[in-house]
Amino acid sequence: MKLSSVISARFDTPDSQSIETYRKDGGYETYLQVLKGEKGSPDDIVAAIKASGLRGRGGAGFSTGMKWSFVPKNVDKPKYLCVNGDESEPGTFKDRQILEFDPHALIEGVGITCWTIGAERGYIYLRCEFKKGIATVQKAIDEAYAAGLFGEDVQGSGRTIHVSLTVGAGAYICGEETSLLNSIEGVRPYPRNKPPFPAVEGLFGCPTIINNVETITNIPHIVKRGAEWYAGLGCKDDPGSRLWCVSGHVKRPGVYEAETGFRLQELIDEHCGGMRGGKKLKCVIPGGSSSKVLLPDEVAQVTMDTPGIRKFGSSLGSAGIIVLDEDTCMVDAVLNLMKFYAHESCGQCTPCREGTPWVVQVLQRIRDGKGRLVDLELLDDIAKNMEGRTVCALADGACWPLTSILKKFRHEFVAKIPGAEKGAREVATA
Amino acid sequence: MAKVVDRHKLTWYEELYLPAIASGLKRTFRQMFQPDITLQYPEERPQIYDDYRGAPGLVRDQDGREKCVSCQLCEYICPPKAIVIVPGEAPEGATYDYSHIEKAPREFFIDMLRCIYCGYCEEICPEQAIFMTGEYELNAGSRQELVHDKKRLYEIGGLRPDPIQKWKGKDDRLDAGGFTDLRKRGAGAEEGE
Amino acid sequence: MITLTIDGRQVEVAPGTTILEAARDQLGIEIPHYCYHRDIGIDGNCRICLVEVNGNSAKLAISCKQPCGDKMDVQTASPAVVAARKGVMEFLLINHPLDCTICDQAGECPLQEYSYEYGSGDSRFVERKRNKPKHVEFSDKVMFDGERCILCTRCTRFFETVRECRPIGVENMGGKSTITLGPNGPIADPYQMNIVDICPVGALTSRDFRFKQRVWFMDFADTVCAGCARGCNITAGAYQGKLLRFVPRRNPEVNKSWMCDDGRLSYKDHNLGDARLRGAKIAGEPASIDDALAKLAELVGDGQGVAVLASTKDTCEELLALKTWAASAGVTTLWHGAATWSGDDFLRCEDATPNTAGAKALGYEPVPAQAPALRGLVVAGDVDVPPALLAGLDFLVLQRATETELSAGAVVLLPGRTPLEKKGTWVNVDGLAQDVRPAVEPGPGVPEDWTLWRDLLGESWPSVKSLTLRVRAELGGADGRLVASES
Amino acid sequence: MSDNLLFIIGTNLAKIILFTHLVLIFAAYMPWVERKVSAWMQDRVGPNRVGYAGLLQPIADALKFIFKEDAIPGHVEKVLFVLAPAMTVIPALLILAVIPFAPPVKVLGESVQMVIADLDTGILFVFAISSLSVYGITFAGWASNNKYSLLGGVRSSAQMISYEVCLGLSVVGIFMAAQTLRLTDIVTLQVDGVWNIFTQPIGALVFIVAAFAETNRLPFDLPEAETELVAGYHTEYGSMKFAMFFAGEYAAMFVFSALVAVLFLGGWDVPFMSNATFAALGNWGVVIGMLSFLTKVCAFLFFYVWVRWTIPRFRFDQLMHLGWKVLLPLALVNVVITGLWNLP
Repeated sequence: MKLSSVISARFDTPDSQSIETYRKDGGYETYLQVLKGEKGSPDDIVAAIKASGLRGRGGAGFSTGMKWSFVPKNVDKPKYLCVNGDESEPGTFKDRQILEFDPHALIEGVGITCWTIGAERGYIYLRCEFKKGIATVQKAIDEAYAAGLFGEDVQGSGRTIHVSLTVGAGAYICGEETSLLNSIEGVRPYPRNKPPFPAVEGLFGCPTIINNVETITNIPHIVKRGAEWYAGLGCKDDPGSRLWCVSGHVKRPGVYEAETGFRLQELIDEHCGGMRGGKKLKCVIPGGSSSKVLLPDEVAQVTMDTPGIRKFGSSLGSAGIIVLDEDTCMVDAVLNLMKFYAHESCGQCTPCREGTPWVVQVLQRIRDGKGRLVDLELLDDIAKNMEGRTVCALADGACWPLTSILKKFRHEFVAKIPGAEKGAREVATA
Repeated sequence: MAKVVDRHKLTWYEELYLPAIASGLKRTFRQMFQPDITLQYPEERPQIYDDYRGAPGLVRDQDGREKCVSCQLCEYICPPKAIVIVPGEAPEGATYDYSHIEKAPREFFIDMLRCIYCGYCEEICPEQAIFMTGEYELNAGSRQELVHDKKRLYEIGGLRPDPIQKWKGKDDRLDAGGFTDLRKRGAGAEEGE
Repeated sequence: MITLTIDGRQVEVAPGTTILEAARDQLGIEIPHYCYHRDIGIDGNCRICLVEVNGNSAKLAISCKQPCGDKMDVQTASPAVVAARKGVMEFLLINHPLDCTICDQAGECPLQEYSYEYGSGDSRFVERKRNKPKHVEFSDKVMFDGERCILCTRCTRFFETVRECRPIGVENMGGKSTITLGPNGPIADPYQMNIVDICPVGALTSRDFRFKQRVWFMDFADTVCAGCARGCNITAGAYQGKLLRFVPRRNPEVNKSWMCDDGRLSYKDHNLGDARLRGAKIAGEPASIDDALAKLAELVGDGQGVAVLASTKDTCEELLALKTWAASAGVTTLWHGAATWSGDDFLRCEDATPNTAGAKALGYEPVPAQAPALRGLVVAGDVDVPPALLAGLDFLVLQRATETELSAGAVVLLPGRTPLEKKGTWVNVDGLAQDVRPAVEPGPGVPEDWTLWRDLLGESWPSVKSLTLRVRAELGGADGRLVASES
Repeated sequence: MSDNLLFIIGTNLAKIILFTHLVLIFAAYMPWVERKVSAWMQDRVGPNRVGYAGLLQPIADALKFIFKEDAIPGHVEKVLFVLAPAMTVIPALLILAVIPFAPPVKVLGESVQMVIADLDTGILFVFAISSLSVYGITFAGWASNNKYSLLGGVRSSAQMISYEVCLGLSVVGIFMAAQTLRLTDIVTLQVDGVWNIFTQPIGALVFIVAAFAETNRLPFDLPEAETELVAGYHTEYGSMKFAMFFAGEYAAMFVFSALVAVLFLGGWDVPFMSNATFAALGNWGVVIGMLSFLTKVCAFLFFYVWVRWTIPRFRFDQLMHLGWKVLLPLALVNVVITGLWNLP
């Protein structure tokens, strides 16, 4: 496999964050063309984005062009764009690179998107832990304003486009699009019930588009080079070039950009230098912590694109590839994950608020050697009662790794349960 | 379905009834010479079993805490309406361990002239605070004396160690509710059961 | 209009109606719910109102928020729905302290009710329950217990949507979430005790009613608050003849589901205890009511120079009986009393008596500033007598529930009932005639007020109902609205 | 027979005092006996607190009755209420007058019958007086002005009237055989002959059953039936008035036991002794006869108690059925058979 460089093309450029180097590299040209209408009407751009096959990079993988087309026309309410930079999925750290190394690419994307969907203001929502990113983006925004790229009647286009930075307090739930809206509005960031979808009734009750940082960063490239070029990258059904975050027990963890459709095994072996310490691979969580786990034989076969990974029941998510080696205790691993979800549950819906801590309590008991065999069924049952019963997908995201690990590594759980091995073997052979 | 049992048709001999009466007389006469089985009460005392249903009493646990929280379920279930409870706030100075209990009976009356010793109060009590004791000698000079008040009920009930103590030791773990404990990972702060 | 089927029965609803409302209002199917309350809007966090829409048992919809769609097929009790409710019930109960024994909500607690229906007999939760702040004083009226709280946020939403303030809010995340006081200290809102009523569990309790009595021992009567002219509908709870609490009763035309704290705590004014006047008195000496009435008739004589001053806490029936007697006795001056307190723009009215509109409609007038000289004054009901009226009186007749300092000067004292012991009609500030029903009985020596005037008249009305019919006829409006002209 | 008035008055007074006290002592001790026997039959001990084996219990009871407040409820018919207890005791004691206790005694060379009034029509006197006792009970029930009492009284009158007939008819056979109504003569005939119980078994059976009914004893205690009527006709009674009902009942039991002894068990007869033997033994014969008579009475009194714990109470319809449809025909049959048997 080959690494690509679309988004990450300027990461190595010295002083890549400044507007001078960005414009030197051809930045903001597309934006200015769009403002002048040289790239066609908003509908044309939406059609182009649709045609490019760009999928949201935040985790759900919904078609970006499709999402944009949901914004109702002919409403007199203002419209908004929110850029979700609350990168909080465990194992995901791609947006940070963009924010820190190429903020102007993001800002240009915000400008183009705002123009396309008719929004007056684009909010870039970052978590407070991104200290460096916040500073970089703020500086870039200031530079863009100084260059006259935003404001009222931008470049004589007759359109008002603002971009502003909003910093959250760093809650995982704020990465959920509707609670992000609540967070921007200044109320407690509980996810909202859908419908109505944000595209119809979002920020301050107005039509709002929420996209991931990486998605928006892709927009200038697509508009500049055309939908066909982008659709030709990578896999046919899920085209494009993505940032892949590899973490865990590999020799060289980090962010890799590659076109979709490569084989996961190759990424691990060729580019990440294989397993750390020559250990054997135990499993991979392929798309941030909220996706289902893949076993080594699955890793060997899977191709990294939405249809390819769906064959193995998992998802690409936010492209956070967590690689675990043979020494990992899966009980500890899943407990660690569940503690995260229990801690980050917002507490709005009953099943998630009560279910996630319960799972943690049961897992802790199993880890401490005080588990019972019925606890495994209990965990499954709790997961079943949580899944699909809540406002947002946090509970679902907690259930998927739990149930998949519980299913695929059941023997490790059984081994922790005193006196249960014999009984379990009998069950297994029966 | 009801089962019909035909009445036994009496023979003429049976219909005389006299033989039956004679045999009855024989039975009762024989009985006169059986040994007496009477307990000579004031001198001899009956054996009181654990599940004997004598006068109900309120109990304290091993810490001397009154277990009754005046939920008034016994008052509700009591068939002859012998129980009257005046609920109220737990008294000041309740120990920290038990601060979850906010309620205690301000007064607790059982009218022993009404009590039918059915034991429902003991059965329904969710706190195991009221027990039917072995106390069976109740006499008094006035009706009022047989309306047992809280003081008397605790005298009757006395102390009964509580193996469960469900209210105890909750507050000292205010911050150790399992999942909250990310900082002290693996320190065994949570005991599970 | 939208047509849909709920549990196989077809209903037609207006667009925008939620499934829960359609099921409840059109079919009488009660879908369990905690966070939904019809007067504070929808939130959708408790997740127990899940229903199956169009056979989608994987992703159930929350009926409190999901609007009805055309040709929708809703199942409110399918196996998936019941399983989901059981799951939610289990989640709600695992960390609930289950201290129904000391919880004032027991007996009127939806958590108890639904756990009876959907709860499991035993618990799969062997862990230690979570601790949260307990006995937190939200104010001098409301106590909070975090462990019992199911975080339905009805209380916070009540303040946000109904009172437009935020004295309390949710603190912390996930399982540690709890309701907490805002930075401005204890709740000061004069309608705060409504959160006690809407709290579906015992997390918020009234410090006034706390631990007083179990609700299942109490007697309840649906009546009307006597605190002001709004006439908030209430359910009065009494135990052994003593009032213990007022709780608002929903009436969308008058008070929705709310009432003010002062009105709610006004039950104490009606527990008279030993202060009550039983039987009649003539010149301070106990006398039979018949003798007292005879004495009254003798005093009034031909009615010249005699005035009647009636309380506007009296029911229309009492006022009508009094008026009829006054007319037959030649008394033509009919006044009504007045009492005020501070009103507000929500429910409280300036007028602190419940039946001023009714008294006006029946021809009673306010006491004029320049009152004519009087020979005698008959005061009916609990009313402040202006001192100017007392000067130069030959006789004073008082009819009221308690003795006051005025009683010493009264020739005839007649017993009276408190508003919570009356049966009749009050007309509220908006002209709505409302039924008043007795919540407690006054005991011996206190007949119904209207019977005094009936006996003076020599009429044979058997019950207050005969008067009610006449009152309704006089006020007009079959629907109970007052149509009488505004003076 | 002496013509000495003083002698007649003296001997009669002595007999009256002797027999009345005898009966009253029996009536007083009968409850103790009944309680003791009841206790034995139920494997209990019975009264054992007052005196040795509770022998002073009757005295304690009597003291209690005497010292209790004599309450008369406000709602009763006062005159009849007060009269009723006396009306049950007096007939029972009056019947004593014609019962022979022993063979004639020799006093100061005169032969004196051991009977207060040796009437020609003794048995008729018995029936006449015993019928009166029902008035006491009926009046008590009526005067108490209480539905239980009234029911008790009504039941009692119905029961008494029904069984009075059988009682009367059952002894007709004896008169027919003996051809006399005088009780002393009936005894004398049995002393020399056979006890009537052997010659008149059917009559004896009917008489005994009727005797139970007449004394309101189980299984015929319907007038007072505790389980149904609280205490029937004496529900409202207390203290000495109740004691009089009590005494009346036991006195009646004594009297009927005595009648059974006299009519069917040979009175003072001792087996294998004839009138001549008694006469030969002189006044020792009187003592032996009297003891024999009292033994029979005691045996029958025991039988009363014995039956009480053996046969449960009849239902009222069963009572009537037994009286009218069983005992009355039996008594009539007995009369016919006796008549045929004694055809000259």
